[in-house]
Amino acid sequence: MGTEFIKTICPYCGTGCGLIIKVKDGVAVATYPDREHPVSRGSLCIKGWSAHEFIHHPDRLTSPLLRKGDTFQKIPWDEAIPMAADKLRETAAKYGGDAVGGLSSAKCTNEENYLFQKLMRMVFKTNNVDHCARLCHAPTTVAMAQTLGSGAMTNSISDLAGAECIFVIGSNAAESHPIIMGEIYKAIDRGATLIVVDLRKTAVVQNAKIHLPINPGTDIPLLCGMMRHIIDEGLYDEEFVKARMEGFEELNEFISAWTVEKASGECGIDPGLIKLVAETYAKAKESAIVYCMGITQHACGTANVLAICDLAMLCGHVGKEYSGIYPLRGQNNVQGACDMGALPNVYPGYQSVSDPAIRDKFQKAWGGELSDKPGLTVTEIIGSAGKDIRAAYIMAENPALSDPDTSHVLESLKALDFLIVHDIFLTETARFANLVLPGSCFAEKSGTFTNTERRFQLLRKAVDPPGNAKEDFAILCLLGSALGLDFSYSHPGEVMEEIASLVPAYGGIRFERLERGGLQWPCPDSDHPGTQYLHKDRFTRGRGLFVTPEYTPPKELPDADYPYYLSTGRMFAHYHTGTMTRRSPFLNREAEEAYAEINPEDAIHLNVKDGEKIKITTRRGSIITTARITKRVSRGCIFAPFHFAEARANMLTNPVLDPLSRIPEFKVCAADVRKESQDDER
Amino acid sequence: MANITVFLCRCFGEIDNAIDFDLLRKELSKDTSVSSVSIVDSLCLEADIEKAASQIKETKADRVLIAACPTLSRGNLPVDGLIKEGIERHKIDLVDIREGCAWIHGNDPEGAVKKAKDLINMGLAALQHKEASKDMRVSVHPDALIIGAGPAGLAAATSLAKTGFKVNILERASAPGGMLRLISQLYPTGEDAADKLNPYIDEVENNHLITFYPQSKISSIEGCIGNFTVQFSSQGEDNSIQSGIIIIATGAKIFFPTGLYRYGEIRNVITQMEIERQFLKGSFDAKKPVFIQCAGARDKERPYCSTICCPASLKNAMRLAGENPGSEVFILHRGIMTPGNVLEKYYRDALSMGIQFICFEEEKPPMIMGNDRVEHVEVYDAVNGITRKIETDLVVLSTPLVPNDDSVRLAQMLGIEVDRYGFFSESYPMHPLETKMDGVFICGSARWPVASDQAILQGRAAAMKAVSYLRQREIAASTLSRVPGPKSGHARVVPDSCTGCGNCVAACPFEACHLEKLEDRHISKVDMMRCKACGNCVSVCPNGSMQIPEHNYRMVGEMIKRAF
Amino acid sequence: MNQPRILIFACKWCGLIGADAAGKKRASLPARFRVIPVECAALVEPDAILRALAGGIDGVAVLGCHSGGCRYNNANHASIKRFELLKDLLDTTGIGGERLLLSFGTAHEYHQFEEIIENFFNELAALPPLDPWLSPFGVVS
Amino acid sequence: MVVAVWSGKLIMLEKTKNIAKQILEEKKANGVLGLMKNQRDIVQPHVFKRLPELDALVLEPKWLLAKLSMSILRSSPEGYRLAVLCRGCDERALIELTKRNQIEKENLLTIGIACSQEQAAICLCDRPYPAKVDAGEIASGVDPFQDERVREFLIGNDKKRMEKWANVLKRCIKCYGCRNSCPICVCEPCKLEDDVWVQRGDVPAEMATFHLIRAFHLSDTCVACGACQEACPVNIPLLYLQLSMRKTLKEKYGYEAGLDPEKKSPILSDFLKEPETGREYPEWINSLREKDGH
Repeated sequence: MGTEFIKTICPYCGTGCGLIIKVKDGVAVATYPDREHPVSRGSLCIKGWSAHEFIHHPDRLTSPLLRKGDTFQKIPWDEAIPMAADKLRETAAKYGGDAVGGLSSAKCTNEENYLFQKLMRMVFKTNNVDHCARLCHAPTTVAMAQTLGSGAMTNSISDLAGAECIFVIGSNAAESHPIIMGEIYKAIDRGATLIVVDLRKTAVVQNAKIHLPINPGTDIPLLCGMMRHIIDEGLYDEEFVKARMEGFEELNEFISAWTVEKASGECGIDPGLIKLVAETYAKAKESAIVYCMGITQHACGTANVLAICDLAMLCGHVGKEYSGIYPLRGQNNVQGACDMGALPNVYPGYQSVSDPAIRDKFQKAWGGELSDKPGLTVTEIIGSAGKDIRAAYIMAENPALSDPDTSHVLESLKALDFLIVHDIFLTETARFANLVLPGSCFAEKSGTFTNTERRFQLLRKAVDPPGNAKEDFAILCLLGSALGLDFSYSHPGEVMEEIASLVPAYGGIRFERLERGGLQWPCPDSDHPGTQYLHKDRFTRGRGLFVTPEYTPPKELPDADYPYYLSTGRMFAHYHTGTMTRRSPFLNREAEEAYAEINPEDAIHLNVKDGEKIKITTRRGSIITTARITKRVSRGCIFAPFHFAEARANMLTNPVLDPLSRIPEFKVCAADVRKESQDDER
Repeated sequence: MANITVFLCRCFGEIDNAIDFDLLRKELSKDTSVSSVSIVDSLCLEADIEKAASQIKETKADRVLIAACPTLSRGNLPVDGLIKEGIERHKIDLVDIREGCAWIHGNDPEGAVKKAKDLINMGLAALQHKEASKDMRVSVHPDALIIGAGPAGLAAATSLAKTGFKVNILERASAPGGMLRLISQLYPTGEDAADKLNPYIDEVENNHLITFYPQSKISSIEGCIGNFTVQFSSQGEDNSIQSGIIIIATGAKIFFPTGLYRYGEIRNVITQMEIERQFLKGSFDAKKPVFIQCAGARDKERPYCSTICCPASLKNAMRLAGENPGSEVFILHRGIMTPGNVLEKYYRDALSMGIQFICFEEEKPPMIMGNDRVEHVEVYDAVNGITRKIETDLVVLSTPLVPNDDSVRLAQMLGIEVDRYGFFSESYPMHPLETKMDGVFICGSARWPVASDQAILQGRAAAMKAVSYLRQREIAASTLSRVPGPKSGHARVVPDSCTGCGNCVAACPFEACHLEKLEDRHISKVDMMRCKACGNCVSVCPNGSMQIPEHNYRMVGEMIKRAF
Repeated sequence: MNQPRILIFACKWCGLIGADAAGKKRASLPARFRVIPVECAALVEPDAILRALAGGIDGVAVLGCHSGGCRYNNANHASIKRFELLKDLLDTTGIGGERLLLSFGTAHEYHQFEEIIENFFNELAALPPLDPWLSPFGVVS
Repeated sequence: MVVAVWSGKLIMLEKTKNIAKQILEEKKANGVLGLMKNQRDIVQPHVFKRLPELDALVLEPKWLLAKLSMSILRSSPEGYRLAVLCRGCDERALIELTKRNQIEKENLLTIGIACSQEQAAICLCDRPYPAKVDAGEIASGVDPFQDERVREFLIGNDKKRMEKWANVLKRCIKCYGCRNSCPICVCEPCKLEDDVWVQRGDVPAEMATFHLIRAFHLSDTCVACGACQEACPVNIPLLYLQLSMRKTLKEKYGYEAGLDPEKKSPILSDFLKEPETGREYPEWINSLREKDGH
């Protein structure tokens, strides 16, 4: 009897829960939670429980596909790899290496990301490599690197359970990071106070002691108002600030303009409540700030994160257990993809490409010339497709659904000379590809993922890729070799050794050490047990830096033509562009079709009943979706999950970018809503 | 989208006095599933029904909802009328807004309209989700099978044969007659048992429609009403017969009270059956007989009254007194049971013959005194409060009838029930002689101790009930209803989702569910001929695999959602 | 004043006749109850009762026939034990087993329908409202 | 003291291994399902088929194998026999599955292991041992109703309890982990997936339906293993929902799930016939009979 149980890591969010896949005769038939896993401890969310469902889906790509007109034709690997190599090389020869763009993937392992960026940087001498972190936590990386010196969650997930006050801002953890939410509940059971800042009355809000439904995009006024009150009342940690911080004077001066009353006027929260929240946060022995896309996906995303860092450092709630700053990473390996340098400005380990000493180190190690010019970001690569970018290699990303202003994205993809998409399904993006390479999903490969608490975890191969599909690692090795690199790795473990040799913070990471529970970086040497929380005695950058968060209101606010405020996000059963979850019957059953949430009063005004079709229009485009009438959203707000290809919420979103991190403003735009049948009558 | 026509019946003002029909109509018209709403004066009138029917045809409505008075007060007139006009039953539904709304909420007009609207809404939901059960038909094998050839069985057999049906009788003994063969005379007439029995035996022997199988033993019974197959052996030979119905007339047996009143220990303590045997041989010599009633009956173990023992004692006491002049006959009893004018007179006759009755209490039973023979009986006279010592030369114990040893086995084979003592039981007081299995009837002492005249009566009655089925060529499952009118439906299993847990099998009060083994699992099957659509299986099914289409969970769920 | 709402599952052969008879008597009852006729009390799924409570209905009554009076071979009494456990569960969670009323009677005892419903209304009015169990931000349909 | 506990555990493990060995040697079963600790220290369920494999057998942590046994037996060829290492709760779950025709009892062998006193205390288990104990010392049962936290949820006035429960249930993230991990839940599809009973696409799951329907469906099958509670990511004390129903069944009908393979659940039978004819109606039944003065 061929029944096996393989322990591995969940392919969905950044929590990185432990799964056990039951494999029967080479087929993944069930998923169970891993009782020994340090994060999930025998629990899973609905997505984790259903992780095996899409693995053997008939839609899986089983052979390389070559575009012939409007259709695809199956070709063998020994044609596909040389063709990919030739086309990319041709482009580089014709237009220069910077005409090639590469999108790496937060869904792929650390080793694959490392190889991908090495390939782009070595073969084409370009830094045009980025991935979807740009669309989620780019501001975090930028802002936290600036203030603390390290763009990652400061503490561990389990620390949350010990916090006395948990301040959740712009995160619907109950749906997006359910297992982390479990830790927050543990804290509540121990008497902690949960404060939630969210427009929607999410499941997190329902369990909160204090709810602050601020006006869209007014996080900075709220946070500044809090800081002002904390400083005024002398509630800040003076000793901490003196001993470990710099830039307090500048901050104090900046903050002095933000009286609580002014803040209240901006964010629409009662001044008394702002004061109460400020006091609760500051006075608690250990306070944690949890934030997510509600903070980052704004045109002022970086400033938002800066404000959060300032608040935490002001009160000394960093660098100790049970407190800290918790950016919840959205993808299973978005932390890892950033760590591995799949970013246009840094090499693995956040080592700047423009630093000559560092570049020299990598040139020596990799044996070739490297570019010192920071590359283009995701949105820029897509934006300049057909212009500066002539060919692109997209590995396991789906910008056609995930990037803002989708109609523009689609045109850009069409404009490319040659597009290689490497994925497990024929995604909306892959449909535009010239060459499609069939990759492997999480259960079909080995490697490491790094979860949101910086934990390197071992991914174990449970089943073989379907048909002629190959492990992503193997594809990258083949392509790398075809492009003239020495990619003769026999196992991802060898890649990890190379990484460890180049990045001091990962120096002690080895596959053998990850078998039980993984390791949290920094882990500089082979005896180091990993780091539970950062910035213990000193910040990564030395002293912590207060940076003033400049407030800019959302770029597009409701007006007479577009009277509604539209926000996008996730729902509990689906994940991102739905390529996996919508092919999992159990998950898809929960929400089979696209929908948008509308307040009952708005629904009466629009004469829409639950389940009826509505049309949402913004300056970028319009979608038809199903109305779900709920008090979860307040009047004048529309919430649309972005998982659904048939009603792409990102057709509507505003591509305006944050100047520092280049993240688009997904969370706020102005929209108009109509009942669909009305349009028909016109 | 459904296309439903709604009729609101005014009942000549009885309903729309309390409920604002215009408002109601306006509200209902908003519902996209409703194609038209009509207000009629009274759907009791044939003219209105005809008008309604033609309107339904005109609007091509596929479903009809009638909001009027409750079904029972109207005698289903409109529904029957519409069915006659060619509209299917399950496409019509009724909502009661008279008794259930207009008449009880007269002082709350707003609430009444709201309630009427909600009730109609629920009705609409029901109509949209209701499905129709399948029906099945079984062709009827026209032979009857009777188990037991006592008076009840013989009466049933001859009655059936007289109506022209072929009858098979299975009898455990070698000859027909049952317990009647062991008895000399019958109370209260005093006629010879043989005289009563012989015409029946003649009939069995001579009527070519009746086949008698002596020394029979049943090994299995399968099938359902209309077509039972019975495997049995008769005189050592295996055999199998088919029949449309089965009548159980297996009778009962006499309880032998070993150990009680020193029965079996000393001579001259005998039972009624032994005295009957003596009478069959001739006369009986006893000068001072004492009868003791309720020996082994109406006690903790058998708390029932066997009904035949008191009259039997009276009969034998009077016979002894008559045959032995000068004798002193005592009957010790715990209350003489002689209901009805005939038996009460019988008791008074005994009194006038000088038979003495002494009432004793259960706690203080009579004592049998004597060494190897009974010499006297000591009894506490509960009426006079004294202990009496009665000289005697014979003690006769009146013992009850008890069920046959194999009645439980037979009941299991047939899927019918026995009561707590082991007698076959009827399923419902309103259906005498019928068991919970259609086509299986019980009569005579198999059902409950009765005298031969009663047994014969029941045998004939059972035969007549059986005839009503046997004369049909086919039986439709839907007609096998226990309620007025046809069945409400049949339970239906969704085989793909059934887990085979067996809850329905355990819960079904009619043994209609059974498990069937598939390759890797079990699933439940419903026997439509047995199912009565009570819905017990639906309630215990863990995942809704068992449904009654006419009352499925979608319909109920939707009705609940729309209730307020 | 708490205005409870009641859902009644009435067996067609007894409970429903009682309800009809109350109407014939022109009893005056609050309009906040709805009747769903069922063939037998056994057909009432416990889940349906929970469904009703989840939808904001304050109490559910199940009316069936007397012992021995069931048209379906005592199927009505099969429901007793199920509801006994359901009451336990409702009690455990503080919803209150009182919200479930089970009553067996015959068609002739219609005079009691009124009394039962009125008492049930009063009993429910005294219970704390179910609000904490109804999701305040759920989908409104 | 610690040494004593350890050696006790070692003896128990050795004993278990010997039994498993014997079963394999004598070919009483085709495989033994238990927990295996591999060279990398990872524990996972495993079907032991060869003797050398048994070295890696371990007994901890508590890991219910009942449902796994069922799926293994189902997909095995005719005549395949499986021996299962089971604790008390696991054995009871296996019995319940057998009663519900999910496992054929001829194909199943159990090796019963008694739980430690500590484990019993963690699980609030009133019967921390299987009916057939092959290894381990029998620990005494824990009365869950004496536990502080249980009392918080089960005792006190209705209003407080209602809020208390609502407060934990509204945390539900609808992972279905309680159902998935339950050793008895085998229905496919499950009622919780049907939007007639539970609204789809929203969290928290509808409290009065999702949780109470789930709890009620297990009223007579729950073996109080606590797997639902252990799998719950948001710490809902799901086991407590079952306690009073289990108590009622035990006290009024003498029934405990998973004890007697032959005994059918009382809720399937007519009230008038169980436990004995003529039982009085429960007081709470508002029966018209008693009021009949007319």
